[in-house]
Amino acid sequence: MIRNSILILLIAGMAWILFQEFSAYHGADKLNSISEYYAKNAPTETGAANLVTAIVVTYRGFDTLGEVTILFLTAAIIGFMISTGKKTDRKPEQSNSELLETASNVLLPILILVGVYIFINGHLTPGGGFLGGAVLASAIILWLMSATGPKISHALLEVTEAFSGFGFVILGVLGIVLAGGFLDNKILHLGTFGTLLSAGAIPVIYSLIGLKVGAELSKIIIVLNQTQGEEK
Amino acid sequence: MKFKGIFVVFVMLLAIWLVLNNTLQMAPLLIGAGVSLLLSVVLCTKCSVFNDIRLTPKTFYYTLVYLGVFIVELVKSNFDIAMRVLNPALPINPGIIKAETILKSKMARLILANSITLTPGTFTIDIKENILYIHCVHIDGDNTEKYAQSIVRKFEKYLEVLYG
Amino acid sequence: MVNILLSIALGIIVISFILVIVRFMLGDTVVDRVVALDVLTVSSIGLIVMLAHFFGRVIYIDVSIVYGILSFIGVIVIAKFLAKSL
Amino acid sequence: MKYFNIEYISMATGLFLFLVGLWGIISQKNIIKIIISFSVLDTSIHLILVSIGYIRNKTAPIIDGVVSKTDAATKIVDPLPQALVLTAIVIGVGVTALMLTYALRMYSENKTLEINKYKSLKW
Amino acid sequence: MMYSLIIIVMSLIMLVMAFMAIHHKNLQVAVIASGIISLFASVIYIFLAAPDVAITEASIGSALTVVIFFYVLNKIRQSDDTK
Amino acid sequence: MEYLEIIGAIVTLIGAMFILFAGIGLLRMPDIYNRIQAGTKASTLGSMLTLLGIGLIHPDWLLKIVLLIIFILISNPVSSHVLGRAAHFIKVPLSSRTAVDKLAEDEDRVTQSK
Repeated sequence: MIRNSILILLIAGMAWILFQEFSAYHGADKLNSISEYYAKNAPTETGAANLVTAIVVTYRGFDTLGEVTILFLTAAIIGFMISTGKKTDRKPEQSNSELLETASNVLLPILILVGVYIFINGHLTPGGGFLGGAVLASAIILWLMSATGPKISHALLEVTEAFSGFGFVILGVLGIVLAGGFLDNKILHLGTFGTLLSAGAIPVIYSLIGLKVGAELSKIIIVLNQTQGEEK
Repeated sequence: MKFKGIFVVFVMLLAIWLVLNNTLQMAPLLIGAGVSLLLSVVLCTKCSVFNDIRLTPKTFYYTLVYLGVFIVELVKSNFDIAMRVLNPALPINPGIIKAETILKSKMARLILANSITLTPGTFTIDIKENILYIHCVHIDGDNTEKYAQSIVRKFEKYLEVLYG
Repeated sequence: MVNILLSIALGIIVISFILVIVRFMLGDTVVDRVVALDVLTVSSIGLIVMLAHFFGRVIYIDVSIVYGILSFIGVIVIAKFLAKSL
Repeated sequence: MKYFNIEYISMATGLFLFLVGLWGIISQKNIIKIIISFSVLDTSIHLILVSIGYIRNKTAPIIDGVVSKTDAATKIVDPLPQALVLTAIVIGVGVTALMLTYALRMYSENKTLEINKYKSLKW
Repeated sequence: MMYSLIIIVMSLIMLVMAFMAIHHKNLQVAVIASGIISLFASVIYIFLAAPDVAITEASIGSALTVVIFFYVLNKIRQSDDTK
Repeated sequence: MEYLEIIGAIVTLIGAMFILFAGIGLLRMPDIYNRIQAGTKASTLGSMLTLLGIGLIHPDWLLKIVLLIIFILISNPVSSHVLGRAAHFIKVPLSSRTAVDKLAEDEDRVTQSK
């Protein structure tokens, strides 16, 4: 009883603080100075039509690097913590439906293609590397669900992950050497604005991010799928 | 014939890529061709789903006819089910019935089952070899076998020509 | 004229959201709730495309393409979980 | 009626969801429930951040036929919070997966999901 | 005006779903409810002119998180069965 | 052009009506299988009509919208099939008004003959 009333007091205090913040908030009617800088200069400096992509990949590239590192550590820790259990081969109680297998044969290439489209066109349309990686991971889930096609090899996933992470850092350092700074996208020529090859290195960087995020999310899911119930 | 399957998948993926990009410039076309070639070779060397389609001029004609029949069925049965839902008495007589299909190809069975599922009032609940189990909202008449066959026959005769 | 009709359509979709949510809250079994989730996702595809018209931006169509993919994956995983064959 | 605009409504929703998520984290005993509350909290914070970046009657920060390169500064909403939230969502799923793995580990050690019965942390 | 009404309805639904996610006894229902919260949040992001965030939240918050939750619930159930 | 836009708006309105029918059907139907029937099917047709209507209003968006419709046509029936199959497998009860259940009869026969 005492515990509950303390909790309610705590929540009420938090609510009071939040209410103060909310009543003091005034909606802005124009961009603040830093965003205005981005809006005015990002299209010409980076060549990306999607300003969010321009910010994520070039202006705040270090954030993205750290974020990818966090994902990598998460996937590694999950693999480490779960793989201690012994593997048992448990038969699923219901066999797979024939329709699901046929449909996943049809849909799997389309899903992967949509993922690739999303991360290559990250500078023109919404989406980008993170979303493309998530769609690739969904394709892997469908693959696991329907058990069609060739087996997913762990080595391939590891190689993809290592290669894309390494390539990301190399591109960043190339940015320092050849252009203005870390992850500068002007190491490649900026094409005509609004086409696929318009943003210098951004499509390449975003493809690498997409592959890396996809490989890591799929690794988490494969680890959670394969080692069935731990037995001691 | 593996090459036919790969070719069909390649053309399908390239078409989807072009529609998504909504442009015919050189660079997206080349990248799309590369990606779809890679995907079709890697994913479709083993799958046999796309091998059964017959690529003759007759196919296109029958595809159009099939689409027409399907859309008419879709709209008709949708209004039927809407009337049943809105009726205060809820006049339904549900049940799971059994129907046999003569289609052999997996792709054709997928299309058949999807068509049955998409027309409201009937939906494929399970498929075992060539027997379809169909759940109906309203079973017309007493003879369930005949009713089941009539549902399947509607679509089957066109798909038989397309896939054999 | 067009915009008035489309606004009515938008309102109708939101009303159907409420009905589906009532089914979600009443739902006898978990499967009912999964059906409710599926219906919500599919109808929000329609909602998003209408918003694309109202804001006049073609880019929102891409958002709905991703919606179409993901409702499928989620429902299949939950169904296999319920059938104890995940 | 100032508070009837969509940025205020979505911000208030975010704040309410924040309170509900916080209540769930400190009052629930089941560890999976705590993780669910955490993901609700996560969503609420994303909602608040995006609604701070919204500017009335302006459109998405993507340049195409509607918004041209030169008048971008007067027509778009603030892209910066969106970029931050984009990375935060992906980190969120990683953190949720990590917490779930810990929960699984705790479950296989103690055979229960109730946090009251996890004796090894008591002192 | 109309947008505000729609967002109010969706906000109320989100709050109800949040209470359900926290207080419902069945864990599977709670997970699905949190997925619905993410779904409506992503529709609200579209109103707030943030398609990038909406698309990412829809795919990750509403699909991938739910999938990961169900994988974990599955493993918990399996080790329950073997006990 | 004007006529095309109005036709598109009316098609969209019909689609929204179907989504509403899906909601009503989901509430009123007596058991899970009938709810799948009323819910997923009507909402699929509803969102397809909505998409088509918007495509008629903006003809330059039509290609992407047709792609989206084809995608929905392939994926949505499969997901409702898998869901219904799982529901029948875990023996969610059918409503008392059900006339016949051939699938359960056949499965019983298989288990008895083993």
